[in-house]
Amino acid sequence: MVETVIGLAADNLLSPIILFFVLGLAASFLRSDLTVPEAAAKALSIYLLFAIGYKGGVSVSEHGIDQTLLLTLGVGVILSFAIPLLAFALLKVMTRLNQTDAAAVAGHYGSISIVTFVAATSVLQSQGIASEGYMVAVAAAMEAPAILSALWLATRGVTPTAQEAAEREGLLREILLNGSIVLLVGSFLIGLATGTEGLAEIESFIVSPFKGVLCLFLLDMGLVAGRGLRSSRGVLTSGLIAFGVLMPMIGGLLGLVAALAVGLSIGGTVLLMTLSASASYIAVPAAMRVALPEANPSVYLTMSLGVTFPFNLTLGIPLYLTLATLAGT
Amino acid sequence: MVETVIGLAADNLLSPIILFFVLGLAASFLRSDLTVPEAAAKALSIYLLFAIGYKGGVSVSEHGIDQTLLLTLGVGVILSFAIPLLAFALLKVMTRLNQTDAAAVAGHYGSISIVTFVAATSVLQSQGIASEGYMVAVAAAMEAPAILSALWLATRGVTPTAQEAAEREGLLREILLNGSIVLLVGSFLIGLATGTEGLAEIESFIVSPFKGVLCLFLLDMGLVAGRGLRSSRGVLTSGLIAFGVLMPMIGGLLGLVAALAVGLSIGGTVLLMTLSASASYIAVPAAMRVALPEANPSVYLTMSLGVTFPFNLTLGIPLYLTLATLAGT
Amino acid sequence: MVETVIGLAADNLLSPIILFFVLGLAASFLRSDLTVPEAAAKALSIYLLFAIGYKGGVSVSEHGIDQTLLLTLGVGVILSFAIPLLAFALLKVMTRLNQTDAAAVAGHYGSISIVTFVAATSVLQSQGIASEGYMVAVAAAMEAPAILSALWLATRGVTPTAQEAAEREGLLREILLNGSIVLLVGSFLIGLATGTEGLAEIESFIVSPFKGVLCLFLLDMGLVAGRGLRSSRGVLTSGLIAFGVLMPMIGGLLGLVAALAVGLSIGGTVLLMTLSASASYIAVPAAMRVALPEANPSVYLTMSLGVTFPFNLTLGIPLYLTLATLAGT
Amino acid sequence: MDTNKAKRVEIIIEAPMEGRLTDTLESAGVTGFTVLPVLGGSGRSGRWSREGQVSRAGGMVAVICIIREDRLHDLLEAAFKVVKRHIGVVSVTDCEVLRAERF
Amino acid sequence: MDTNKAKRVEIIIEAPMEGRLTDTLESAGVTGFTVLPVLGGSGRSGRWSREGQVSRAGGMVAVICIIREDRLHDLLEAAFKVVKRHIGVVSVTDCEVLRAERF
Amino acid sequence: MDTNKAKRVEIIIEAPMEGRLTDTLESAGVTGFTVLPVLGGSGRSGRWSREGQVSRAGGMVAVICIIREDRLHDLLEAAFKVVKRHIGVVSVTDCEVLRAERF
Ligand SMILES: Nc1ncnc2c1ncn2[C@@H]1O[C@H](COP(=O)(O)O)[C@@H](O)[C@H]1O
Ligand SMILES: Nc1ncnc2c1ncn2[C@@H]1O[C@H](COP(=O)(O)O)[C@@H](O)[C@H]1O
Ligand SMILES: Nc1ncnc2c1ncn2[C@@H]1O[C@H](COP(=O)(O)O)[C@@H](O)[C@H]1O
Ligand code: NA
Ligand code: NA
Ligand code: NA
Repeated sequence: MVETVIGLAADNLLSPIILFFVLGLAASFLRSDLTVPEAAAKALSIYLLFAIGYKGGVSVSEHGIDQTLLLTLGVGVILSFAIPLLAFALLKVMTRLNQTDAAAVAGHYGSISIVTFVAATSVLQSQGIASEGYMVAVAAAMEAPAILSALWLATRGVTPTAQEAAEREGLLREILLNGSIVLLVGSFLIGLATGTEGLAEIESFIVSPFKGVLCLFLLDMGLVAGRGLRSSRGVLTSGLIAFGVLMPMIGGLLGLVAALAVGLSIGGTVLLMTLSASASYIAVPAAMRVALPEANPSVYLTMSLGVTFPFNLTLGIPLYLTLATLAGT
Repeated sequence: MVETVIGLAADNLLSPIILFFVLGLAASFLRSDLTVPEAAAKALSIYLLFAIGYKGGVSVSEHGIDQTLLLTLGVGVILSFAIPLLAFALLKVMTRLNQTDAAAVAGHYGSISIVTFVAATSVLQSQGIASEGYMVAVAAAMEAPAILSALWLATRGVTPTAQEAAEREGLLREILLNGSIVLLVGSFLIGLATGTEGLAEIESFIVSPFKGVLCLFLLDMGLVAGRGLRSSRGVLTSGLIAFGVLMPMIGGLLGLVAALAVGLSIGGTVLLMTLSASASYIAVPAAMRVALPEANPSVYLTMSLGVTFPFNLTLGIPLYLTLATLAGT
Repeated sequence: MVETVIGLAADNLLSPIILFFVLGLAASFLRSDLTVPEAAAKALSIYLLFAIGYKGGVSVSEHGIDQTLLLTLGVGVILSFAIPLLAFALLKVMTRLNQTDAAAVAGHYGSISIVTFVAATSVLQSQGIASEGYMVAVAAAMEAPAILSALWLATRGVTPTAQEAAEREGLLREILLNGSIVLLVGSFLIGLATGTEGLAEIESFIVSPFKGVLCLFLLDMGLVAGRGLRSSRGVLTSGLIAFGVLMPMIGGLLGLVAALAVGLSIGGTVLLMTLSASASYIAVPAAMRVALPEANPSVYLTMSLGVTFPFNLTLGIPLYLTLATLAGT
Repeated sequence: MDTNKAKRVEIIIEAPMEGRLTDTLESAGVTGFTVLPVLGGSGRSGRWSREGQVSRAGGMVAVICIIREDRLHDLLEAAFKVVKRHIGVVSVTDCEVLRAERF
Repeated sequence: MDTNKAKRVEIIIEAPMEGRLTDTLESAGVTGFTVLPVLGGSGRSGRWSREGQVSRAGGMVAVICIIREDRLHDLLEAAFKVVKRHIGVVSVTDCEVLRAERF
Repeated sequence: MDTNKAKRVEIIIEAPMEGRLTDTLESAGVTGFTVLPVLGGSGRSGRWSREGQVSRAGGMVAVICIIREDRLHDLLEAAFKVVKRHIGVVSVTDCEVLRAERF
């Protein structure tokens, strides 16, 4: 098994996607002035959400709604709620973060990273492994619950002031309707409604150039992650780094168990493992700034984008693929 | 005939293009924070103008310059001048807008919406109906004259102050040379000059991904239209809404008569009807802010983008297609 | 030979690429408000560097590392160091620029313009002429040395103040690690590592739409060049214009000699000539603002973007191609 | 030119709080404000930049608000409620405005 | 550091009027100004935002102009002519500048 | 609301010099600043605009820095060193700040 992982990881490490992430990291470590404008980075992420959501919907429209769809959604929501509790306990053991910071970090690990999901999809694709199209919907469903767990963890035993209560008000709506969830779910539904016929019309926009756009997006993520790592060097203790590598593996295993219980295909299992293993860096950080402003953003952003994201991208996904294959046969 | 319209409209309503517009509308009604950065929206519109202009030019270079070209241009200019007068009269009857507001709104309906035009083109294409390539040039020619009609309507019987006169000075140049006209006409001429050979070189940029880009652009238009509708709820009286649905049908009929007189193909007739029926929301609003600052922008923007654009997109275009087919056979 | 140049130039002048540059120029001379947002222009340039670098790397991975690679890199660096000295001498004879301005302008001509390089590549491609893939690396190697020559030229015989010395400090690192060099070299190395297999994955992003993107980028360059020419009319003396046309031809000849000495293919010769002939307008201007703030930016930007770039684009490249073909046979 | 005394309040605040701040300002009776984008900055929480960012979390905006002197207190009270627990800088400058009737 | 008294004028104006304003300022003898982008805002004509906009119509810009006190009157006169019929806010603040010879 | 006197320094400087300026400010003990984008402007070196630009060379940024009065001198000294040979405008305004302990 170790050889399989290593073989897969080596393959993976030489894919353009990973190498462009490394280029971004390297450029920011070397303090190059290479940057992607904010508007361009946002446009790239809109493209990715649009394409991945739409393709997922089309795939469901093709294969029919699997009986496990609702089950997997439910399981995803439970994982998103539960993982932060585990992560919080682990953080309390492995690091010296205070309650608020630990809760905020924990919330990120319950939620998901859509680019990690996309990267896993593209590994599956190049291995010719099929997966359930509705995993995109599962990804969307797993974004938000973790935030509620994080808030609960942070405020247990504390009565919020009127001001804090007011600030949290409306937060749930904001979280559930944040741009990336709406775009992902909306595109999924449109894909579902328009099916292969619709896909044929826009295929040469969302299918063929997809990987190339992903390369550019990962270049940008490397730049941002590298800048974050550089400016938060002081923040990363060895305990935090260990957590950032251990936690995705634990999350991945939970995902594996859940996937087996639900009866997902091997591809679907890899994706659920990846979702469970990945940590948010778009929706959750923004929610934390509103709801837990005292939590230190450089801790959670660095953990999520600087430690766990690269781990999943390089070693994690091949590992999850190997485990899913072993478990599936 | 009603069934044909309904059938076409139903088909149309299920196209990805419309559904992404609806997604944008829905997202903004739900107050999601989904947004497209301004720079990305502008880049999308540059792409659309570039592609549609160029393809029009290539099409003319292929089919030769039709004898009706000049005639259609002339008829387009006349429609653009005339429609505002009709619209103004109708507004005076149907709504309580003051002279300035009514003139400003009327100007929008004489001019054209290039995305509505593009949407009509793509409906024609999926129905396999050919159209005259120079209709792009007609679109460009119809952008500006309506603005002059609007100014005349607004200022009849009023001597402009020195300041007002000074501000209008240069306006004509600005209108005729506004970015979207220059890009559309320029790309048209380049397409004309480089022909199919040139098209072959850039086809995979401007032809194949076109529809996908259009989806993103319509997502953005839905977001902007929804935001406009939300913040201008108070503005939309039932008279205005009725006008916003009636006027494009009247404009469409005028376009039909003009197209029959000139002898356009069925495709060309649909496009001239669409141009006459559509209302500007890029060039004319900017001109109105300079020339008629007293006119209320939330009235004309909401009418154009929030009422007439969705009407044309969903029901209008199928209706014009049915009428043109009936008239053409 | 004259006929060949004229024939090639005529062909070239009718390519969409050139015509979109002309459209941009025309639009800004007519004072149209057509603009490309800054973020979109930067995104286009990221795309071009990414694509051109990657394709160069893949080409080297295919054809093996030519024995002339190191030699050509060395020769490129020498040209970049040497051309400014020649340019400076010529400027002193042909114009009345003071030492600082002359040094700054000279530095631009030693460095390279990547879009001119890309345009030459695409001319080669449409003529079916192959070239060495590593010319991209040579382009990167030639960006920076000229800046050092320019600084030396500007400050000969002057002891820099402590402040000036402090400002130059770090400049070398900044120049060598400026965004465009890092992206170009990084993409080249990734292309080298991932080879044709990697290319197959992202081909429909970086190969097929390339020319279309280039058209948009040249539209933007036309707009910026035109704006520059308009606002610096006073700056352009006839001596400067003559220099801006003569210098690229001299640089091109130096490139020809170097290419023959090294033994490049005809395609490679054209590219080395183009690199030597072209003048920087991204990296060098930024370095000059830091290191030689007294130099007048409207002089060097107008020369580089307003005179030499259009010359190379329209007449220069066909001329270099003709010369290289004559010399190569 | 007739000008009148007023106050220019500049609030630099985290982007995810922009909506809450402007809602609060409006309910405190502030009738006008303008929001400027911010590229980057530095403070006790370190340096940051918008370049390449997708999340709103890492960014800030500057909200500028010109008001009559007698309404300053309410505005600051309202702004303070939002800014208190958050990263943000509030500064007030004396200014003169044209067309004072608008404020 | 030697500083000199000057005025900082900030004009928030609709984007389609930017060219007319800056032309007028230049013909009133203003030798320097800087234009900042504006993301959104709120006023009597309601809330607005640049996000997703293609038309210039819906946006505004902020023009900042630092000038010597004795030239303020001319500037305001010129600015007022342009702003008068249009949406826009003009505010003036006292400031000190380095390198006063430039203004 | 308790406010305290402070100074608002606004430095409009060429984009390629931004890093050097902010490094210099930080080594002069300035603990916070905010960088705003600039769209365009005009001065003795003519009009310019960021639209369509790829190079940083042609652009500027505005660096805003709010500091306690007693630290103004050091800041200006530091800023002047960087701005001196370069295009750039430095202005200082009196202001009042909330939460003065942060400055
Ligand atoms: N003294 C200051 N002057 C201007 N902006 C500041 C200042 N202090 C903080 N900021 C801005 O507020 C952000 C957060 O500040 P802080 O909470 O100190 O990290 C910084 O990144 C700056 O953008
Ligand atoms: N008091 C104010 N302070 C700052 N900006 C304002 C103020 N009033 C209006 N504005 C700006 O000017 C625009 C138009 O204002 P109005 O004409 O009142 O709708 C608003 O959307 C704001 O961007
Ligand atoms: N008086 C001023 N007020 C505001 N900004 C100015 C002023 N003078 C110069 N600037 C800005 O500084 C840039 C360079 O000025 P200059 O060195 O005079 O060409 C201009 O393009 C403006 O963006
Ligand atoms: Na997770
Ligand atoms: Na119309
Ligand atoms: Na050169």
